[in-house]
Amino acid sequence: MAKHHVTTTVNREPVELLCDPSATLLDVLRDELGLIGSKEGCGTGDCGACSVLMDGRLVCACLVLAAEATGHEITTIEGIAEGNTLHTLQQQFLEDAALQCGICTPGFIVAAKALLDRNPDPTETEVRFWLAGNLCRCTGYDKIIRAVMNAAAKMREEAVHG
Amino acid sequence: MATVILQTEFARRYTGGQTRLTVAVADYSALIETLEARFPGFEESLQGGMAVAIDGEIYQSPLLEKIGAESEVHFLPPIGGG
Amino acid sequence: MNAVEYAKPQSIDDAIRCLTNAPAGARVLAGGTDLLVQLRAGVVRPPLIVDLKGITELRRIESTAEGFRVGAAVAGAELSEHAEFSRQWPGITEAFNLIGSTQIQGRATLGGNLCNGSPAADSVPALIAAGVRCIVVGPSGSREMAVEDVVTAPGKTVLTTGEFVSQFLIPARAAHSGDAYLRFIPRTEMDIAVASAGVCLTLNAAGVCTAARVSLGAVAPRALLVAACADALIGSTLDDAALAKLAAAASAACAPINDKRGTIEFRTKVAGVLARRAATIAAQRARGN
Amino acid sequence: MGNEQEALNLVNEQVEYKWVGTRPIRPDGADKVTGRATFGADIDLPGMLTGVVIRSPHAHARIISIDTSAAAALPGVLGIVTGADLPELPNEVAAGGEAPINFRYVSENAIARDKVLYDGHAVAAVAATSVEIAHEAASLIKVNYEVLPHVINVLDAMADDAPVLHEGLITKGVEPAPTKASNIAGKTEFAMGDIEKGFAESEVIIERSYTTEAVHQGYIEPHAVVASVAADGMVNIWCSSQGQFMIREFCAKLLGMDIGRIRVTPAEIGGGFGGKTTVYLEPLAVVLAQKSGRPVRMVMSRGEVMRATGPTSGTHVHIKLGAKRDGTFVAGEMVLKYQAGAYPGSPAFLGGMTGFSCYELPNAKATCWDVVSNRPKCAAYRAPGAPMASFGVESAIDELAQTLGMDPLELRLKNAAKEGTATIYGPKFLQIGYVETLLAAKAHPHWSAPLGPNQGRGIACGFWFNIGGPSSASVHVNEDGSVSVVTGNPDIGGSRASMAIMAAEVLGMELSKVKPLIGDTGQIAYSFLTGGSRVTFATGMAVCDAAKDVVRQLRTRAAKMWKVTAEDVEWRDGSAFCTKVEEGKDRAPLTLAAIAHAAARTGGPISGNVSINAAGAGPGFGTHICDVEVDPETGATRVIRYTAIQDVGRAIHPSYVEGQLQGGAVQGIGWALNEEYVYDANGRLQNTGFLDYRMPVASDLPMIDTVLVEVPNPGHPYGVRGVGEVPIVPPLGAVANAVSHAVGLRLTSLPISPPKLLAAIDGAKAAG
Repeated sequence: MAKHHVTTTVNREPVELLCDPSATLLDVLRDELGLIGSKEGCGTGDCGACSVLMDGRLVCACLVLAAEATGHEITTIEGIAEGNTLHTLQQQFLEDAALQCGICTPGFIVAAKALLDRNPDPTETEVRFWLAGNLCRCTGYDKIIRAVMNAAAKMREEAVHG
Repeated sequence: MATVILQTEFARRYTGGQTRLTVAVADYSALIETLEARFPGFEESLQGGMAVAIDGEIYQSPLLEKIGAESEVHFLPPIGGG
Repeated sequence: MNAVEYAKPQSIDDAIRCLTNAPAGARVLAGGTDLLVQLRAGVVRPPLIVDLKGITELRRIESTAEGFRVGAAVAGAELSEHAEFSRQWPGITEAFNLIGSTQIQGRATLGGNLCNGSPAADSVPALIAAGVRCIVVGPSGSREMAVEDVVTAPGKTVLTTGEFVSQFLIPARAAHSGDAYLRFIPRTEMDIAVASAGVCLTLNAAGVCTAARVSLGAVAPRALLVAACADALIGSTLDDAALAKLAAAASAACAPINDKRGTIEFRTKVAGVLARRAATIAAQRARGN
Repeated sequence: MGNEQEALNLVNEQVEYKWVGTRPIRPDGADKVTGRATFGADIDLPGMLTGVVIRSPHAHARIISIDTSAAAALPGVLGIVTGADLPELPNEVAAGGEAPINFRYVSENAIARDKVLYDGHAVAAVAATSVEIAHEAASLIKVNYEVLPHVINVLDAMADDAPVLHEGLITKGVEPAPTKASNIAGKTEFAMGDIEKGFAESEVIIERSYTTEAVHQGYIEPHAVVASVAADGMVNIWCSSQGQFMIREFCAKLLGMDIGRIRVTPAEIGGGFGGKTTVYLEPLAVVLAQKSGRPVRMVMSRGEVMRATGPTSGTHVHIKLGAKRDGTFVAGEMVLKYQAGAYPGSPAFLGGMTGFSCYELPNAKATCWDVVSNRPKCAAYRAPGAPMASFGVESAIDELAQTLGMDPLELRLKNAAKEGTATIYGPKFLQIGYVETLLAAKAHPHWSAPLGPNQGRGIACGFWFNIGGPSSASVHVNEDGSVSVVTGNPDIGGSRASMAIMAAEVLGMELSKVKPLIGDTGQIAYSFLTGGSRVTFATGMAVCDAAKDVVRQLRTRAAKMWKVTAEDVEWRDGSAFCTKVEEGKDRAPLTLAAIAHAAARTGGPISGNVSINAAGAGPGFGTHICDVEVDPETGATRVIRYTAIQDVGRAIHPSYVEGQLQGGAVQGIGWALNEEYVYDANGRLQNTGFLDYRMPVASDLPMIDTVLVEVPNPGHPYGVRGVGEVPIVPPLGAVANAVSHAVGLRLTSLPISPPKLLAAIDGAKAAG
């Protein structure tokens, strides 16, 4: 079948590829680009495990056609850390034991980053509703919510004291 | 003499209804030999993989576990989990 | 397996041309939150997918003399972020904020939520209550129609081949008016509405309701505009008696189904409860305006 | 975790440890927060094909024929498998994995032979060079079915005129044995004392029936496998499961292969909760790899997971509880009818064994029915069978407390099981910490906090045995003195951290120099699967033993270096100290690194390798307190406060222990309020996705407070008890009791979904 030509930016790197016009962004990230950090838990936008940022806006990669990525900036979990330095959210998830099996973790971290980029000082309720599209079956969410709140506090500190 | 206590349903099928048996044995394998001698077919009834509890401690695959003079022995289904 | 093609026209005319020349079954792509699910499930295999997000008019929110002109491919989140719009139309804004998760709100569009034809679409009762009209463009030119006239049955609309909704015309909110939208779902998020109600009303200086529109979702094959509900409010000060009458009228208008999301009895009763609660919120807002 | 949380924890045995009880960052953490961790679906091999499964659209049908010719002819299709490709296994129960297993059922559940028994039952699978081609091929496979009448619900399935799933199924455990086949696979009874006498002596009797719906484990990672066959026929499998050795054994059984010809490498596992303790795709992927000569990857869609894996039983539970006016329990009876799904094997008997076990009950009886119906074969789910029976018992106790005008916590305390209490399944409890959990609940601020309008508070308790079993561990001292700890259990919730902590504690060394690794089936000796809350207990015990052996070797090596005997060497804080003082001999302490450097000269590599069959798993008990608020006009229930208290023995890494309590509680809350399998009139599953199979989302919940009660288990070097299963037992009762108090009605049917609750509220109003 006729492949579609996609020119986009993924984690600040220029990417050019051919894909089936009906392929999703998630298919392409995982199968063509080897970015396996975005997980497929449902394929219908109900679990958030494939959360990525598209021009800074939080989306489910399973609900975006790869063809739509042309001209846009995509950020995946692989693009959250600065080289080998973990993002404050990533570090806080580790310190607060906010993961058990870890399959939902990349989606939660990408989604939480999108929140903190907009709202550096969210309430617990705001965090819970923002993350309602990310399912976790292991933790009961408690430690995840705490990790996001704690990371937000640390990031506010860093912002003040540089 | 150690006491072996069986569930009624189990006893009905394998010991002619006796739910309390007393045996003088040193370990599990001796217990099974004794019971097999008294109730032929008893050993086979455990082939499903029954576990044993000796003085409250559960053993899923017993063989030489010690049985004391005052011990209480129960047979129970094997326990799994999630 | 028949191939799928993807096109991203840059103008309304190009889009109409794409759709008119395409083999049967071509689909319009706006937010894609429904289309991609259907694609994956193999429910649809369109020969052509026409992405409308390349068309400027469909991506814009304009303030006009009459109110707002909102492109059909504007995402719910983009609408919510428009300060002046959400100040005037909190009910419509709330409705869009309820469509799925944060992830979905960043993609799901006004046009898509309407034209997908779901009786449970959250934004539709809010738009109907607010008296929103939309512009439909197509090979035979463009026409304007009320939002309540677009959907005919689950998954069915009045749109013909090559037609699509390009923009929504949202009036400026009248003085002393307010709107509100409420829906019921089993969880606090991520569910499809089991019943919903959108209310927009106007009060006079005496606090008497002079105009009202009440719309119900998920309780019939399509979102309903219920005149009897408006009648229950108009002329009243939204006292308990009027609100009870409203609830009864709302329940009476329901023609729901039993399914995995709710029973007929449940939907019928809850629609009344939601209409009453939404009217109370709308009234508070009207008093504040 | 907040200190206000830890302040509430109760530690019964004050022993100072260097690492045990601390909260270090998990060793595998960085990979998991950066997306680098490799889960089942992430494995990619050169030339890999994609396999997809063709599933039955019918609840019950005979397979007349399967025509694969058109699919086989499609370019890019390199392999097709049907039931005929697997050996037909004897219909017998064999000792396997966890409990005795009938592998014929496992085989037919993985791919149907003559009949399909549920919507989603696999009938064939195809491997092709692309996903698109595989799906097109699947659509070309023509299966000719003779649709048969079906039965979904447990009581219907037990009826005389019910359609029979298995022509040869004769009920086990009833005397005399029935002559005609039915859907009732078996009956198991447990009894103690004399219930007739007990009920005669009772002054108050509560008797009711309760129902629960089938619920899915709900792990976020769908099943995924990659299989590859070497030129010599050696099979390699990579998959996410709760046990690489289980996958190896089950595949060998189902494919008639030698276990030694299969090697299974565990991927990271994205949740299991018991649902990944059997095989589904694995044997099919192996056959497709054998036929195509290429590696094959198979990944389930969420719909496939819901239709064809898990769930746990929907149940009908009848409880009769008799007590004296002072609240003393006298007699209890339960009749449990559990859905097994399409093949026998429900956990009904485990419900019978656990239901009453929190209490001192002199006269008790449990009758447990295992019933098949046209649903997916049920799989283990966290404390299998216990939550449903517990829901009935804990509801009945709550109602008894109301009837007697007693505090529900005091009533439980009055009848609480303690050391020496006899269980319905026979043995008496050894040291347990149940009473301590009740006392902790009583002392917790939550228990006495005021409630607002439309709010209610519920309390419920739960028990699980916990198990030990076979485990292996290798502790290798590396050349530079760092240590590798290899075990055979997939890390499903942070167990790498616990293994490293225990090894470092025994060796007295820096935790950062201990690297825990999970071996494939060729790298470590047999270990029973990750389940039954056994890993930190049993595999942890193997790790401790292996580390102790390493310490023994280190002392011997140091002795050689000092030319003294091992008895002259003491091991402290990761170094050897010589206790023999001799004039002119400098015997400064030798560090682990120094001994490791010299290993070649003192006898070669230093390594402890231990395989055990761990006994002495201490039972676990939990007490949960739940507050809800109900909207009386819509029947919506919100959990507004929740506290989970549990006897955890000793928490090796308290954060992950708290996580087990919190996760289990929330799965139980979902079970109680919204989760359920919904079938239509044709027996087709209606809610195959997360949109309508409603697991709790973050905004549904409050923080889940925990109290860790540490009553050390004498059967483990550090006092560990399993903690994973218990937390899902109390929530069903705790939530139902809370809702019952909020609305003043006894809710006996789960889930307490809004339509159901509103109907109950309005029904009660109508009745006046």
